[in-house]
Amino acid sequence: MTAVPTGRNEALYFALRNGKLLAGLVVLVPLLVLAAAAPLIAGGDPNAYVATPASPPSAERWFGTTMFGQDIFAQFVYGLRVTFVVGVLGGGLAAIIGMAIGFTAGYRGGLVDEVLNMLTNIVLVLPALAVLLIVNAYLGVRSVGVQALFIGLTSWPWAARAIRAQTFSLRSRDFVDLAKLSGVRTWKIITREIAPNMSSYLFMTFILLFGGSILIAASLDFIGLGPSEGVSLGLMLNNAARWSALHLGMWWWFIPPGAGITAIVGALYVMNVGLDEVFNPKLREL
Amino acid sequence: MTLRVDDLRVHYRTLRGEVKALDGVSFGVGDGEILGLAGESGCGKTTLGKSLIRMDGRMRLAGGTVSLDGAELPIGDDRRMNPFRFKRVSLIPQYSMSAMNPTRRIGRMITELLASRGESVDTAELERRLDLVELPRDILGRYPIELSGGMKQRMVMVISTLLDPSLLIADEITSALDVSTQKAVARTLVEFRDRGFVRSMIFITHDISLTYQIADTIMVMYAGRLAEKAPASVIVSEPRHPYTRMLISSLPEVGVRHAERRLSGIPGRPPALLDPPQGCRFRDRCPLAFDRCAEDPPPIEVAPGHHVACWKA
Amino acid sequence: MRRYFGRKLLVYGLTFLVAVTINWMIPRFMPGDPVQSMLARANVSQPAAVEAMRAHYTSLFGLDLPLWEQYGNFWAALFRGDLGTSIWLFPTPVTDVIIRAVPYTLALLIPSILLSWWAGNRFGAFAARRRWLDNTVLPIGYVLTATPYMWLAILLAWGLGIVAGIFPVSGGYSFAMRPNWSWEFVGNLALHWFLPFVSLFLVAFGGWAIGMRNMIIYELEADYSTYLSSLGASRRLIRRYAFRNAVLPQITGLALQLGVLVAGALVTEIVFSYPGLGHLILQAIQNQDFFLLQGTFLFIVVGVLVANFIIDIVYVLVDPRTRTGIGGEAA
Amino acid sequence: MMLSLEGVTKTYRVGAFGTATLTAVDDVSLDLVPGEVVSLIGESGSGKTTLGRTVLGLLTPTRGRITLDGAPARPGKAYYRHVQGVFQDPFSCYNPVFKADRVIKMIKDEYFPGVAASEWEGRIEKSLKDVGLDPGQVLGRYPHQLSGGQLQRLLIARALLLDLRYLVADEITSMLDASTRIDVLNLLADLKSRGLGVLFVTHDLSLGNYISERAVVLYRGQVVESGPTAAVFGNPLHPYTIKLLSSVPRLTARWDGGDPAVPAVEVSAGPSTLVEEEPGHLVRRSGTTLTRSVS
Repeated sequence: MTAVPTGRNEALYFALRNGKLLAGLVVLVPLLVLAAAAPLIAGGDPNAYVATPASPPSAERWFGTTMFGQDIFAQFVYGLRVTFVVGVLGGGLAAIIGMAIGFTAGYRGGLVDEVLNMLTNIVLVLPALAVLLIVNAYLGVRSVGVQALFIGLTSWPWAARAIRAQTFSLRSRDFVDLAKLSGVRTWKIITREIAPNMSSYLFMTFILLFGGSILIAASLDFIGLGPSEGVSLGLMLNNAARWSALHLGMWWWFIPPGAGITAIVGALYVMNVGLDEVFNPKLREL
Repeated sequence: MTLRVDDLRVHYRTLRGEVKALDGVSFGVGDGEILGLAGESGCGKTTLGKSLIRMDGRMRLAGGTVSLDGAELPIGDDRRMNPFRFKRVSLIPQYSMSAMNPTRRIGRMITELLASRGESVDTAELERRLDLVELPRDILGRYPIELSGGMKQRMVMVISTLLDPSLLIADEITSALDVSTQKAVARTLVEFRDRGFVRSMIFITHDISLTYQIADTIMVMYAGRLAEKAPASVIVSEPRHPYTRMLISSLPEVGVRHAERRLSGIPGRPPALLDPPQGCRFRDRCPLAFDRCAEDPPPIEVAPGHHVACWKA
Repeated sequence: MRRYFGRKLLVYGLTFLVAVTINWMIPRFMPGDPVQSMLARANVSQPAAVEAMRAHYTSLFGLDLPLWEQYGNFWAALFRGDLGTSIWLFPTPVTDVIIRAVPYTLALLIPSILLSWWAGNRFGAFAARRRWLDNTVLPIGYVLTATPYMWLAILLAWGLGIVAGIFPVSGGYSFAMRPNWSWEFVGNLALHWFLPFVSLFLVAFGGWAIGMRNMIIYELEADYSTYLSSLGASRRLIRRYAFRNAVLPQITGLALQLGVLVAGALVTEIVFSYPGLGHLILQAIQNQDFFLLQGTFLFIVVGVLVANFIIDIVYVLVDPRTRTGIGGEAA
Repeated sequence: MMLSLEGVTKTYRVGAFGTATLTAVDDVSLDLVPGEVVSLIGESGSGKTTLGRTVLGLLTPTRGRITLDGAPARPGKAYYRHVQGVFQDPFSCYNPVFKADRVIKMIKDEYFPGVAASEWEGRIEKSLKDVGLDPGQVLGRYPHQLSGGQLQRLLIARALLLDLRYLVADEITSMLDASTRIDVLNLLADLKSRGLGVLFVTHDLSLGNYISERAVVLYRGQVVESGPTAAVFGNPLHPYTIKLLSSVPRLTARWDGGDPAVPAVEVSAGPSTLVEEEPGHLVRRSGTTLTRSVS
């Protein structure tokens, strides 16, 4: 039996030995590197017409070309970039809103809770994609940032609900009372006493929101309501479908973008389970 | 002798190694006897109770034998143990408040539970027992959420003893109760024994005063081992083990005032059981400790029925 | 219980109000004169259609009317069932267009949701605590839930449709056929229905299986399970109880997932050119048919709300705790 | 400096839309003076914990008032400088993700930001010594590495860093083992002799009896009996107190020696008042009869 460190190192110790977490990272990190290095790998404009149209993957064009002669690999790596950005911004914004509402409702309780809970429930039952369809169709979305903004504004409710429930149970713990007896102010109690206790939970919430944002963005792009500029994995699928890649048998056009999304989101989900095991001693396998 | 436990060793698997929660415990429980199992947190009393009916996934039988009514209890083998459970050994758990399936009517749950053990419900007997613990008969048509805490507690007591087991294990069942309810529950247990619903009983609690009220014999455990076992009145009036003595003298009885008589506790903490020290485990905290305590003191019968594991006893 | 449903209905009512208000308000955020910019964006060739649009928008935005009156008019039109006239299929009313498409969407959604929920729960419960199954099912489940609906749809269409040639990949029925009640037509419908259904089913299935697996492990560790095991109850009985209790949060989960499932159905329909609401949305966007888009939006919202309410009712029927606890009849 | 409660009442709204009310604490008046332990005794549902939390300002009384030295008590640094609390579950009082001594650091940050580190260390050392803790054993450790008794002492040490006058001790020994809880009780008694006033909230009559000068018995939110501890325990007059005392398991007598004839505890729906039966010994009697039936 090897020695198990105590305290905070414990989490790291188990993280490094958690197969699910590591497997998720093994998939995610290379994609992240690829996305970060997109300009270096794929040159300037992913939409440039650079080669023979509709050619299958080759040593030169790894993922082949579109029927207009755009390099699919270049589109893919630039698309990954957009996907990560949408995930971080959309998921991040949703997490921030979810935390603000969840912490406030859970900690304050009473009427504040009632009102916020009502708001949460309303946004929760509103089908997010349908709302985004209307908003995007009318207002037009030019940039990834705006798309992420709208996604963030519609996808926070379940996070708020979950954080509220957690806060609610932590709020009645004695250490919160003790902080009050020490004269600590409310916001400081929330940020310094309650939030650290659920930091792993918050992180996992963010991961799920991150994955969710990517999926919603992909759907919007696919429908044709994505950012009008640039390239994204969803937009690649949209183009492939619109220009009948399916019927033309150009499988190299529609497989990479979908596989990219699945890999990112799947890796995030599996990491989430792994993290759960790392932070929750009950789930650790013996 | 209903129950015979010999040199029982049960370990907990943890990430840091095996915790020797029970490290060689031997004792017996006679016909019709209520054995009070007392000790402080971590002494192994709950582990002992669990071992006798169902070990959880982290527990491992490291040695020793248990026999009930002359037959060996296969406590280390979950599957082979199953036929004995409920019929021969039964349990009233600590968690009576949540022991019943929340989405089944109680009567139906009992029927299904018994059916899965190849038994059928003797409705007349069940109702008699409900009457005895003062539960309304229509409780069988209710869901657990409709019961008060005290009612759930009594209902679980009735369910657990429905098949008249030879041995009942009651694990800290009164610790969450108010004193008046606690008294009623404890008395009901005695009544169950008197009426033959259970033959003998192990009553596990951290409260020696409460054990003394209903137990025939009290066994005090310390750090995974037996410290002292004797008839209840003997434990209370003439304890021989220094731990028992110090424990009892640290209890403020009604009538004892700080201003008049300052009681004192036992300094120190029990040893960690991951790697327990050699010899007597109470040695570090014991005012009487001497060289010999570096050797394990075996439990010795100092008087009929009075076992003490101490060189000075 | 009355209070429980009262609250739910209040939330749903407010949600509907919010949805209608969004529908009314969003066009106002368009830069410039909404009527002009709307007309400018709509690439409509028929002059009649342009006139219809102008008339509708003018009444909608009623530039000279005070805001609250415009808002009132909007609601009044809604209650008359008037969602405007479709530009794409001019001069069919939007309501008619939608009603024609709804059966297709429901035919995809209802079976795929119910079957994936049922099968996913069964399978998740079966896999839990069986080591090798758990280790294979879980990763597959995660990959499935992470798959974008449209991508799985494309893959299925390509593999089973284009390459293998077993299933048609476009439309609700063959172009050569006219809708009638012959076996041949129904068979043709089913053939076209199958792939989009399977695609929806699979993605949702993964999610339910994982959810159930986690829930049932939790239930198997609950006190009542431990108590039953201590009394030697059969594994079957314990699993049955655990399953039943684990299903309850899955019902709530179904309500939470409705929006995602509907979104999945929309994009899947687009892939297969399946003539449901998703297809309408695509057409509406491509033809700048804003009335149709708004009408579809309202329909989806109402559908989701109704489904939520049905789930609420089912939940109360299934979980005795809601009946006793909320009814305040506890002894 | 006196801490006094006048007619403190706490009601909760329950049921649909708060139509029903639940009175957790009903018109309790009580004075705490320095150098005295008052035990507040009751079973679950008696309102003892609600009352304790109200005194600490963690709950606002629905009616009545709490004053410290004549000034109304308001939750805030000024009040908490003199009035502090220790709770039942020592493990719940510590934020599990931080080290245990954070409770002390919080006091420094909020009350003594200007005190030099070296001087502060000296104060910590002194206060730990006062509660019988070895600084080396508790500082820099995580809560789960300490015992329940150590954690409770550390909380008391934390309170002693302030200009502490009153301590609300809410069931502080009920999660501790018998062999260590008596030391925590003795510690309270020692602090009392140094002029601290303690409100000792407990369900355990023997503990209340052991350390307190005065005892207050609560039943369903109302004071049913109060007075000098010796009087309340030696000559209980209210049927509820009598029943409670007879239910306590003792090591000197077994229950089966037979119960004293315990009169049923009447759930007084009608008006009742506290009547002074002996000097300082108050007993709740229903308004109509003033008979001294039980003795």
